Amino acid sequence: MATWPMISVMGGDTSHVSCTDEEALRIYQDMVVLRAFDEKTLTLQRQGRVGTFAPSLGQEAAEIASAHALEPMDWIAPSYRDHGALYVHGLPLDQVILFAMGRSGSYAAGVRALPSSIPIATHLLHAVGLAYALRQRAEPQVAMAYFGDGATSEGDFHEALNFAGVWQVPVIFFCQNNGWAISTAVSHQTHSETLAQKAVAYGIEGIRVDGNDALAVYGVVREARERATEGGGPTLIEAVTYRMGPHTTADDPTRYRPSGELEGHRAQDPLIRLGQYLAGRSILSAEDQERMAADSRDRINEAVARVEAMDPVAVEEMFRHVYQVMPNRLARELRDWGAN
Amino acid sequence: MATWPMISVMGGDTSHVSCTDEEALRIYQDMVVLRAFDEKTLTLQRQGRVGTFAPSLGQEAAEIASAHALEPMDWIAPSYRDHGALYVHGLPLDQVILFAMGRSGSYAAGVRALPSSIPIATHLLHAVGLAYALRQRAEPQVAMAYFGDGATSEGDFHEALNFAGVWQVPVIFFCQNNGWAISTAVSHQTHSETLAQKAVAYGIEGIRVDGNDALAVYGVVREARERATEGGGPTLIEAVTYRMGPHTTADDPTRYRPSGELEGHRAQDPLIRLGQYLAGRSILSAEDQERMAADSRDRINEAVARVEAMDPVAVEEMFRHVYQVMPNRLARELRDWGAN
Amino acid sequence: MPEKNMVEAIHDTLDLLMAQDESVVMMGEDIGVNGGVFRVTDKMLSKYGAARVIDTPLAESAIVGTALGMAVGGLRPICEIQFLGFLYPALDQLISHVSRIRDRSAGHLGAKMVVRAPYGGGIRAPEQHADSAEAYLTHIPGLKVVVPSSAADAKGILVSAVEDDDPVIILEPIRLYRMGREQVPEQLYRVPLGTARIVQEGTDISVIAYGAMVPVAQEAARNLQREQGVSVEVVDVRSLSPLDEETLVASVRKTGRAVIVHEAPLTGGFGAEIMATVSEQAFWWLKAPVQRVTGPDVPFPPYAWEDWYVPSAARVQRVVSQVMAEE
Amino acid sequence: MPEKNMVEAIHDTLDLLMAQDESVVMMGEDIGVNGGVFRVTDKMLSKYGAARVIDTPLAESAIVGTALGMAVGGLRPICEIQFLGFLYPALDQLISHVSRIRDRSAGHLGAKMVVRAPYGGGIRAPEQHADSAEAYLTHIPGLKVVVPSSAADAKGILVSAVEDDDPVIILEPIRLYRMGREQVPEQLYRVPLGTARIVQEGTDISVIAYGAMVPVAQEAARNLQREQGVSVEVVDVRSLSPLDEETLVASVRKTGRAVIVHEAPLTGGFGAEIMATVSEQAFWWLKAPVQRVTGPDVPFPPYAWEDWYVPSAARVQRVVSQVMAEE
Ligand SMILES: Cc1ncc(C[n+]2csc(CCOP(=O)(O)OP(=O)(O)O)c2C)c(N)n1
Ligand SMILES: Cc1ncc(C[n+]2csc(CCOP(=O)(O)OP(=O)(O)O)c2C)c(N)n1
Ligand SMILES: [Mg+2]
Ligand SMILES: [Mg+2]
Repeated sequence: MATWPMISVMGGDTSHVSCTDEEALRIYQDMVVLRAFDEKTLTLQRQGRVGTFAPSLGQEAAEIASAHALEPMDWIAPSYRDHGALYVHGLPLDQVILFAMGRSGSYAAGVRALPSSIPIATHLLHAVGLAYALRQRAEPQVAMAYFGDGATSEGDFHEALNFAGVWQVPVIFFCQNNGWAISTAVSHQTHSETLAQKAVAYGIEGIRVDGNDALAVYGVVREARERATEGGGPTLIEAVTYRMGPHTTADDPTRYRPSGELEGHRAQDPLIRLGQYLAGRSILSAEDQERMAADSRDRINEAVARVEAMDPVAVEEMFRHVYQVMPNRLARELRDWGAN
Repeated sequence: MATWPMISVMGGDTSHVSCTDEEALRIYQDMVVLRAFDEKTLTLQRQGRVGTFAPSLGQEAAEIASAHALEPMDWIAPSYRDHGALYVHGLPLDQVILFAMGRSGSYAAGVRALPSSIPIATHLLHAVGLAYALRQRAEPQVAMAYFGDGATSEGDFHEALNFAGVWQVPVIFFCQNNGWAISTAVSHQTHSETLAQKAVAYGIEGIRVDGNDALAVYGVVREARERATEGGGPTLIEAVTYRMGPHTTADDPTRYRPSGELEGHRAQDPLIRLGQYLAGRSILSAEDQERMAADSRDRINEAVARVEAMDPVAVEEMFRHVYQVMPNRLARELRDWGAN
Repeated sequence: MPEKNMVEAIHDTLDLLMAQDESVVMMGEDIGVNGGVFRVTDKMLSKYGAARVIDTPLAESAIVGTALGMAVGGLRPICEIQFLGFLYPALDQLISHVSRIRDRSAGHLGAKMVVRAPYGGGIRAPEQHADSAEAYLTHIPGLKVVVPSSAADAKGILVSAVEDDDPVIILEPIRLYRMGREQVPEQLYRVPLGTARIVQEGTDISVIAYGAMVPVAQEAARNLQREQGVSVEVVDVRSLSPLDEETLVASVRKTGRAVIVHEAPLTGGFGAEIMATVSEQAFWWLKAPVQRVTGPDVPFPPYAWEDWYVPSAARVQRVVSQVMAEE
Repeated sequence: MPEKNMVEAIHDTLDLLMAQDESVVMMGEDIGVNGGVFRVTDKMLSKYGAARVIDTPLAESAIVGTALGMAVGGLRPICEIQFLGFLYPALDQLISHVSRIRDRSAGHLGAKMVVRAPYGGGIRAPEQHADSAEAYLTHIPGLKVVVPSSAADAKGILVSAVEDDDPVIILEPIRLYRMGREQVPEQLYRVPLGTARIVQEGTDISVIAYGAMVPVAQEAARNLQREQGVSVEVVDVRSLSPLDEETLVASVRKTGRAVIVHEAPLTGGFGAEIMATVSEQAFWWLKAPVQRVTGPDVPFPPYAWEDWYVPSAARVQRVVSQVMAEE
């Protein structure tokens, strides 16, 4: 049986689609924004200013570089943890904060992204359907689904990859293997050695990539995208990364994370790695890094201020969008609620 | 990537667990019964004496030899087409006829078999759970699920194989790839070249066998059984066979089967192949064959006569077994129905 | 006007919809070369090609889930679930996504898709081929649930469903598929979703039914009129969600009595909602308690018991007589 | 007698059941080393080992489906579904198999298994973590559905459920998990499935509720008594299926008025069944139409709207007052 080698690029492999220095810098910048955003939101949560929230700490390369490899008219189907990708794809940070405040879906007009999916793996099917529609309407784009290692156990994962294989539609399954599904280690999730090899079951391409190597992630997603748009069919990408924070703000990883594991991963912090790489190429100075971090914090604080200054929610909004045209009974319920 | 060679034994491969001549003869005999049973039941259906029915025509080797490889205390989880395996495992033919008459489940006390499952692939999970219970209770047996090529597309197939892999329980997934899921060819069911390779996704053993070679089927199931009882974990077996009849009596295969396809498979008729093999070993004469066929027909006719002489169903039976103890409301409904 | 049975009416309507709008696609198990197990999509594959008449792999969650993606991507998928009893793996997609995507996206995205599924007893099919699962569906806000009881309605409902901006599931009563022919206009027309139909007017009691129970109610009504002089108003609910409360309540206010008929088990069946609605809104007009005639609280049985299970005209008559006798 | 909250009561009961019967096993996502996201199974893994406290892969259909196999094989599985809103992928197993295996095997096999799932609003959780899905479950013949509203009942119901020969799903109201402590006897005791509980007697009107709506009904009852002198009988349904019709109907016959409270959306909710049942059986005693106070017909909203969505004591009071005013 073939093995699934882990692709990494920062180490010097030049056989993959490469990322220009400008692109790499933009990726770095967005990774800084995501890190700052997650840190801010964790603070807000502790202060009771937002609700349960799933940070991407440690997964910034996978999250951000993958989204940079897409084109604006591509569709993405994100999970609850993918605000980084949504942000790169065009979703304003304000919207992400509103989502964390339980005020709104993670959606914005004009951005080709589905609302974040909370039920695990269900949205992979949507990406396959979107890809079918793209091909049927002769739009030369792809659809990409974001999900975790745990999601590979759900039936919908299987059905999505199988349909995609049969249909040969332009879809990319981007799996962030961050080692954990809440408290379940990936070794308890499946008996297969890698997640990438699951592609064999569907006769599609399976790729394993160092998910903390932003350039490698960028490269393999670009390649999958090219293959897809040229009719080469779907790709399953396993981006091997690590969740350095809690599953969500409601989670306490000290209950289950073996001691020392987190520390062992610190050296792989994707932000540090890309920063060093760019510094090595003399296109990122220490001052640049500080400025970017400060700028990010400012932008995020402004977004928080904007959102916190908004009017409180109105009860009517709970009823308005369930149907395109509100049925009589629901309209009566709304009248009754308003009277409450 | 590894390829999945098709194991066959009748051709002379001696590397697999072999079947004694006596066992082979018993397998042949039961294959004759199954063929006769299906032919009889198809006639009964045309006469309106039984309802919709799924014959195993062409799949007798896979169906019968696999069941012969099991032990009586093993569990089987069959689909609607597996009356052959049920029969070998101990289910009286009367019961199968009652099932086809819409009078009863395909179950008999003391036989370690679940009732035939109609919703595709759902019962694979039950086999995994049974295998878990066997191990937990230190019973040195296996559970085996029967299903078709189409079933591999359902989410429950995936979840069952994944749980089995993680748990390393003694379960065998016996897939009869008969080329078709009603009108859908297996090439439209999945983009993978074989079904056996789907085992890679779960890190479990995957075996591809000539499903029309009774000895090969027997051998690989015995081997999987040994592996399982010795703690070697689950096996997915793809038995490549061919459905020579209609999907069910409600189906018209001429609507979708390419012309000539059926004829091409006649030479592979598993009954003829095993008959010739046994004749070649001089343990089955032409008269034996005729006598077996005649005996089978007699036994089946007797079973039909017994069943048709039974009392008609009583309404009370529709209510009796929904709960162990009938709740008040249901008891009231039964009284009302009785009064009707 | 041509006479058609329900299968023909649905087939021809699908054909019209496919012909007039390129974005309409159909998908399901065995709908292509086989034309569907009930032949509703007969010859569509050769007419519209495999890209628009999609024979899917065997996976219901995927059928419904990918259809949602297609709908968001600008197509108008019409899914066929081979039998309603095999919809269950797709309930998650319906509950979690199809019905919620509009709300979740603050109205920006919609699931402009249709699911069709044959359902109910009547053809002595194997186990799990005759389930009535409507009550799982009518409790999903955002999803519309409709049930035609005639060939003509089947056409008008299908057209409305495909044109609707929200997801619609159409339950097609297997027993009525080929039960007889009736006049079905050639051109496209619409039965507005959310409207019930007074099948026959009456003054003494309202019998409220849908799907295959409508002809049963009609038969009971004929017998009751002839044998006991009871004037029955037969109401075809037709749109379970949204429910046409106004028509139902007006009927019961007029007659003062009601019996509800469906095939699904009693407890938690959609009859409970109808009963709750009319019991509340027609309370002061009611002369006797509303009653339900339904399947018993058991799984749909193997077919030897089918005739016991499915409500018959005789059962409806018996319960109507009881209700008429109460004072 | 020790004072416990509901989480503690369930935890300690599971511990007793695991200790006394080797065949009891527990399975679910994150129930092992993490002790479950609500800590209901805290420390069970180290006490009983990984073979009996099974941290499963992430797949609900598999959790319920393999549990059925285990049950047939002689174990007594207790499944935890992390949140009821994630049960949907397992509905097929519940509808098609768990509830039917006894019937399908003519009584030879049974699904002696329990499914537990936290449900409902109240903790400002993300989307789909607060669904009330009971109405999908109460329409499944063969499946029992119970909802505790106190720590003591949670214990007695769990014991009965694990000992029952039929499958039982226990919906555990998240909002009540840690809402306060009450006396819970140490030894094993049983609350018989199929029995409702009169929480407080009253003479003017019956308020029928379950789960987290029971304390809401109690609060409304207190306020109504104090502010308007209305004597409310509060009934905790507790066992949705089988339903204790006798207790419910007797209460409504006594008071002549009823309001039903649940969190799930109105249409097709279990309140419809309760309303249908009492409207039929207490018809001649009713002084006013029965009313329902429920969530609106919308998906459970993001938490900013949660307090609007979930019925409050104020809403119950308003509707009770309206019903009291009708004549
Ligand atoms: C169908 C379903 N079951 C359970 C949950 C609860 N849950 C939320 S996140 C999670 C773990 C997901 O792990 P993984 O797929 O690895 O993604 P990650 O959170 O690590 O990014 C679980 C069990 C859910 N959201 N949906
Ligand atoms: C969940 C589900 N969906 C659809 C069906 C209808 N159906 C019955 S058999 C069948 C094809 C099954 O094909 P396969 O798995 O290859 O088994 P075979 O019939 O060839 O033995 C279908 C679609 C079903 N029984 N269950
Ligand atoms: Mg993960
Ligand atoms: Mg097949």
